[in-house]
Amino acid sequence: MLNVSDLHVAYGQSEVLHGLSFDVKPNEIVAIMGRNGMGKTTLMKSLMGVVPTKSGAVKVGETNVTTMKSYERVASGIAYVPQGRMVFSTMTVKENVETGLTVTGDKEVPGDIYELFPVLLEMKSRRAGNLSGGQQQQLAIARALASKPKVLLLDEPTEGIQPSIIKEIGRTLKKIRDEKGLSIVVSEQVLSFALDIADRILVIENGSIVREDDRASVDEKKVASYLSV
Amino acid sequence: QAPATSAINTTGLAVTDTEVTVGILHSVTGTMAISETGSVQAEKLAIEQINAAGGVLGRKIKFIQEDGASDWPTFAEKAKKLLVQDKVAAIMGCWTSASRKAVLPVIEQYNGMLYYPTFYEGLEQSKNVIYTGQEATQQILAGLDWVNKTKGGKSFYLIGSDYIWPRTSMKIARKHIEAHLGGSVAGEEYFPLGHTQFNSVINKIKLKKPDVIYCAVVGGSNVAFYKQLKAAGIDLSKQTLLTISVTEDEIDGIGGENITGAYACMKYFQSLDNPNNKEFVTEFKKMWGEKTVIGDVTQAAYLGPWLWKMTVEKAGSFDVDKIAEASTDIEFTKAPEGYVKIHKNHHLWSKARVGQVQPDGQFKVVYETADLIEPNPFPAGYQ
Amino acid sequence: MKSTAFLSRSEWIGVAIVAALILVVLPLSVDGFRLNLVGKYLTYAFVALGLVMCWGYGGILSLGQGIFFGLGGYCMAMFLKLEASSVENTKIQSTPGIPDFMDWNQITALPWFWEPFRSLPMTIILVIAVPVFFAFIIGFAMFTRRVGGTYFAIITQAIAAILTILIVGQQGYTGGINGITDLRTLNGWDIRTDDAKYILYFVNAGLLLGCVLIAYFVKHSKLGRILVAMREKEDRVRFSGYSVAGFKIFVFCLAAGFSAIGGAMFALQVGFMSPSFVGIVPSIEMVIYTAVGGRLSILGAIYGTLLVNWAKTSFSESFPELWLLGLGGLFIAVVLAFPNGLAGLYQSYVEPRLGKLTGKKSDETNGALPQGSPAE
Amino acid sequence: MNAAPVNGVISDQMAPDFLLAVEGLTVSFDGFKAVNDLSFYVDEHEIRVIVGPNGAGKTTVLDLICGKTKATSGSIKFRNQELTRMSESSIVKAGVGRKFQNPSIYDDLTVFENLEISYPKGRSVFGALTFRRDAAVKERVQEVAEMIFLENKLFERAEFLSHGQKQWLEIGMLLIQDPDLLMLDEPVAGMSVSERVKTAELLNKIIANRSIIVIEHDMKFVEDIAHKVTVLHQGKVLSEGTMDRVKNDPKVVEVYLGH
Amino acid sequence: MFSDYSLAELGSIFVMQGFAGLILFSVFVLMALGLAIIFGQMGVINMAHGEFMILGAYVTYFTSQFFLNYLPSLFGGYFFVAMGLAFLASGALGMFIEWAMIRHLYKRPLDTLLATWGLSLILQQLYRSFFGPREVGVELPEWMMGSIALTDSVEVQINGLFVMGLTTVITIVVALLMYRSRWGKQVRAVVQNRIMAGAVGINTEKVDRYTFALGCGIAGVAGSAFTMIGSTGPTSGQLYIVDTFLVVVFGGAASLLGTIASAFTISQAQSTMEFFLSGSMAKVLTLLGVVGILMLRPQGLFTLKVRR
Ligand SMILES: Nc1ncnc2c1ncn2[C@@H]1O[C@H](COP(=O)(O)OP(=O)(O)OP(=O)(O)O)[C@@H](O)[C@H]1O
Ligand SMILES: Nc1ncnc2c1ncn2[C@@H]1O[C@H](COP(=O)(O)OP(=O)(O)OP(=O)(O)O)[C@@H](O)[C@H]1O
Ligand SMILES: NC(N)=O
Ligand SMILES: [Mg+2]
Ligand SMILES: [Mg+2]
Repeated sequence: MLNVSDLHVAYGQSEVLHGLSFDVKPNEIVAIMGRNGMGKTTLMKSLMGVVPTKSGAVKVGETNVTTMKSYERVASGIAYVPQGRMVFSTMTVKENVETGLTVTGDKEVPGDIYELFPVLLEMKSRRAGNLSGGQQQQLAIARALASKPKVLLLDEPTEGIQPSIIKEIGRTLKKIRDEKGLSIVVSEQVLSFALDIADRILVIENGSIVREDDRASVDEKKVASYLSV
Repeated sequence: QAPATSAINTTGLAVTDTEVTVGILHSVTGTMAISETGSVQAEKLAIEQINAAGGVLGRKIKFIQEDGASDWPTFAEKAKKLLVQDKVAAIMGCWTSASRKAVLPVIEQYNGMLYYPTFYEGLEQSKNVIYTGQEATQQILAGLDWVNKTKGGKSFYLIGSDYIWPRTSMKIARKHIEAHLGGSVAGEEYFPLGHTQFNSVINKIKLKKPDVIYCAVVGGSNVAFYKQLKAAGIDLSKQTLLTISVTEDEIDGIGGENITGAYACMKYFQSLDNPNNKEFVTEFKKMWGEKTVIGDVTQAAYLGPWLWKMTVEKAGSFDVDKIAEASTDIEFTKAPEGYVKIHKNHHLWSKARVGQVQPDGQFKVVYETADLIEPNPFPAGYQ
Repeated sequence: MKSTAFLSRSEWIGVAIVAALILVVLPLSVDGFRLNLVGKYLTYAFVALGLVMCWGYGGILSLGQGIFFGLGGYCMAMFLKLEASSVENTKIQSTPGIPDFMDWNQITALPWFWEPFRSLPMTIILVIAVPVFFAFIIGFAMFTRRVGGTYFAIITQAIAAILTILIVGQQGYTGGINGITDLRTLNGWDIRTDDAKYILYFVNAGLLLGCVLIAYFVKHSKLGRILVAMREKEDRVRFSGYSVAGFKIFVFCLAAGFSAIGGAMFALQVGFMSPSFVGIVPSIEMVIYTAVGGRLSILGAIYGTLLVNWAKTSFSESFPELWLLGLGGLFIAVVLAFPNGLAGLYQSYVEPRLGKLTGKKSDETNGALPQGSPAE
Repeated sequence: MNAAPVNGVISDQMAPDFLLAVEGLTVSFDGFKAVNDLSFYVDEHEIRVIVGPNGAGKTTVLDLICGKTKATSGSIKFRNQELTRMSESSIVKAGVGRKFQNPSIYDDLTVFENLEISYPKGRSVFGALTFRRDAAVKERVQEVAEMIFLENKLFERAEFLSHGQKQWLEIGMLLIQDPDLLMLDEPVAGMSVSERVKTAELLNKIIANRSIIVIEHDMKFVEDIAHKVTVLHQGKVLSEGTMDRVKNDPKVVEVYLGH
Repeated sequence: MFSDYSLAELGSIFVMQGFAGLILFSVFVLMALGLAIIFGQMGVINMAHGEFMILGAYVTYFTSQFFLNYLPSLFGGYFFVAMGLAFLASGALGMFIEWAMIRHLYKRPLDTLLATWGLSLILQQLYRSFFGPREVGVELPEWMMGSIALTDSVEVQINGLFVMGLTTVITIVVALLMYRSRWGKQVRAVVQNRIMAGAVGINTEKVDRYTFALGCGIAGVAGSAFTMIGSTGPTSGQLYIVDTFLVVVFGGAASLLGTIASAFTISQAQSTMEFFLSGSMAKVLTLLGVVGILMLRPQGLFTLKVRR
């Protein structure tokens, strides 16, 4: 569903990603693991078109999105939950979720989204900026799901979330993967969560993929050693 | 066979054997450009005509134009530039009193010659300035007398922009109304330059029902004032309004239909019926287009270059001191306003006239003083 | 690496170059008239300098610096006007001995607030004290209430408008829209002569350099770093135990003080003061001088002021009817293409080459700070 | 620094040895009580961890203590000083330091300058003008930089630090003020595993001279540092005690940890 | 000051001043609405707002000339055509300016102030070069210039009513657009976080461009309406800019309701005071009042409280 080949990304002069290639199949959750500053966020942003691609190609299904603007990529089926939430803070919770409807043209937010995050329904007319950190994280996920994506990108979605909801999110992600046939890319530093949800784990280090494991065959110790140096 | 340059220019002015340079200093940008454009046009016309007629002492007039940008300090700076750098023999310039006040010390310090065209408040007299417009008494008294006599005006509502000219003019008007006409002032108000909301004062006028609204609102505010007056149902053919600040130029912006019936007290109207003016209007339109209009100040500005030329030729010299000296009693018989003469106090003898605005934006002259009025910038009893 | 020493080497060089330019090169190369113009422009540079401190470093954009320039200028002008209005000079008035415009407005006695301006020492104190006090009031009211960013900018604009209307409206006391004109002598010394103009030019340039040094001192003190910090993360500064309002008030007052000196020197050199320096238009123009010079560059303020004014004068002399196009275009170009102004140009084009030449990296680079955008 | 109530003449019921006593604290935002009649006490030299579901009111409690948000009612006594009526900067001067949820440092300044700015001298306008970077300052900056593992980065612009290093820098900026109470809101969010371990070490080291309140969701980290854990739920204390006790409290499992 | 008037007079003073205040209120709202979008919503400090208004006024002038010369029989209705054209002209210019200038400055809001100041100088000069330095007189259809007498001393002005009606319509349209339409939501999202808005699927460039154009277009309509009461010259726009910003800021920049409330407060204060004090003093006191209240409520009358 998502096909990345030889992706190079640079901030100005300094190249941060040095030719990543990987595929994500429909119905698959891939976790990108790596320590701080190894390029996880950069990868997510370049997939989303927020930072420009230097070379390489990104395809969603058959569509080549490499040169598209962010909003066109959303229309092609990518959705993004950024690190640091970035909710629209002076808009209400409901309006925030509704911004996700831009590309689908729907009038109403699908009800199952509020089912996944009941707290959002409870607070639907509160300003998003007034929510607690964790509530904002949930809102950001809901907003992404509202655009009915084929590929969902989540950048460290567990940051600042209470343990029970982390588990809940894990279950939810698997559920929407199965129900909607989504491809999910999630970046993580926490191994336990990655192991819990991912079908496959990629380890990124200094802008290159250095390891790839199927969940079945994952060598926990080896992966952990990449994460703690 | 022009006289030798060394003989007629002993102070190092920009005079050559074939040319003499003068300065034109008006705002062509900023809020005052609206009013001053006409002056620039008139001065350029006069210079062209003088050159066509052989120039001044056999020398063609060349002009350097500077923009005062509606900013008084800029006027001072540019005046200084014209005098110190360009050594111009005279400056035709300024419109507002504020710009003149800023320029005056410069002109006096560097001993220049300024021809100032605007009706103004008086209280000033300088060897270095010729005032080709009216001082306050020349504009105000005759108009008030007329409105008092023919319209029976007893109570007056005074409205002006908030600066020295309107305030001084109103002061004189009030003195005259109270002391000489036995009338009364029903209200007196001033508004910041550029003010556009006159509904409140219009309401007050409606309550006070004065015989005459007496106006010295300048610039763009006029447009707002007259439109709002009309919209408020004040019909100027029934309510007498006398203004000292609306000329054909302002009517262009107000729209003749919005101010029809109002009276203005000026010394010149475009519609003046005399041969001098006919020719002037024709020439002016030939140069600047059929649609341009000519107001009081524009005509006064036109006088500047001519008066200067005649003075120079009388003095036989471009030297400022000599010109200042020779100015007294210079006559200009071809003046569009009829006839003018320079008084020894450097103001002009001229008539006062009252015109009534017609729907086409022109004035119909309804009154003019029989004689030229002697200028008196320091009128006793009106201070 | 930066030291807390008062001025770094390259800064000394920069100051020396400016000093050489305004104290030697310009006086030698331009005629008296142009030099007087330069002197006038340099009075605006005081304002621009203040804006570097208050806007560039402190992140406080004031669109009302004309208030302080004007107050300083008016204080000076009031003194000069009183001196010019001796009984002898004004004997034709109905009340001799008071300024002419008061007489025209039927005022018969000098208003009380003019009295202090009979004394030169008092005037010199008031030239600084009145604007700084005014700035303190505004600053105190605004900053303790945490008004900032665009709001502050618009409010200062409104205050500038208020002051202009007041000055224009109270013309019996202030000279109204004409301003206070025809200033002649300072303690008997004729300020209109060419010699006096030369002397005033150098006094003005000297004061400006003095203010530059003060600005550097502040910039290199801990206060300078707090200002930068405040612009970045006001809350963090507050939670580091600083009274943010206090620092803002200080830098706002500093800028006001600089502006006031400029205003006073303006009145002395140009010979009059008018409300057209108090209002919104001049205030915004002065912000533009700062932007053109580079809002974070102390010396840039001077270059920016000179450049814009030079452009204005020469455009308007060559194209009196079209010069606004050039000027407007210049502003847009600076903002779009050179957001760090002349200083930015210097840093990205000149300095690297100089660096190559001398093989040393100068430390003026902290002028290349990315834009703080202090708006809300 | 400030007078602790050592003379034994204590009139109210508050025990004198608490560093911080929060009592009956309530704040309401347009009727919504984010913190609701909350009371808890922190001892000297204690690391207290506050956990609780998202939106429980943890961050708000810290906001209240440091003066960023004003309480609707209740009291916060720090060494018997009432904080609810003090300004932010005087709360800092009284000895309370606060780290924000997102690292809040000065990107444009170097690490050295970041620390120097936080050095608790020259805090008045005049003081800041005359402040000199003397040996004592440099020494102290060096000392703190070592504590926060940044001694090699002193002259780097803070902007170029990694996320974890930024977090440490902010902690360092608080440490240099030598506060008696340090409050950290999710200090290890976004840190790598090894950085988390180092942070725990750091906290355990600096506790000698002060007390610390930490908000955190990472149970592993909490276990490493907590002396005592307070669980907040809907603005109230749900449970309090040692990590072991709290972890096994069914109420906590229900609303927070999950099954 | 009251003693000058009889009780009956005072009664009609208040009615008439109230009505004058309402006209002023409509004028303020009309001026401020465009800016409330451009500045309040988008954060662009558009110092050329007045020049966009004047463009609308010039368009009205040319339309009136056209009708006078070619369609005199339809002159009575030309004003509606003119307003539409004014909207289009100012909107189109706005769109161009957004593309050429503003879009490069979203990250530097204060710089928009400087750039648009430059723009305002350029526009003024262009107007002067093309339309002449003098003010142009916009002729109005006769039906708009009269007034309706309610009692002997109380009359209401037709163009006042017209402005009030126009203001009401435009306000409702804008409010619906901003708060009820999908569009409004997108605008607010883009303004809050341009990057993230793109990442949820909003075409931010288009939203920016059309929003700016909408604000400018409304300015154009305001300019068109102002030909009824004010002057049209190259620099007339400058007169409005401070008042307009103050109205928006006083109301609380992001709130449309605030803009309306603030326009109401300021206009009523000013028109009432103008009756008893001089025009200058009324203005000074109004401005001082606004500044004073802004000190007490730094974010304006209506604010969205969001934690930092
Ligand atoms: N805007 C930027 N400009 C220049 N360099 C950047 C920028 N953003 C990130 N970098 C650099 O790119 C590298 C990768 O950063 P990235 O944010 O992608 O890491 P990450 O793996 O997401 O880390 P974390 O776990 O902290 O989120 C880092 O070295 C960082 O310093
Ligand atoms: N200014 C405010 N207006 C309205 N509600 C607010 C405001 N500030 C906080 N809240 C609400 O108060 C509650 C507590 O928020 P707080 O940020 O303290 O939670 P938290 O415990 O820190 O959560 P997290 O672990 O997710 O950071 C939340 O429900 C939040 O929506
Ligand atoms: N002299 C004038 N009208 O200002
Ligand atoms: Mg990341
Ligand atoms: Mg929190």
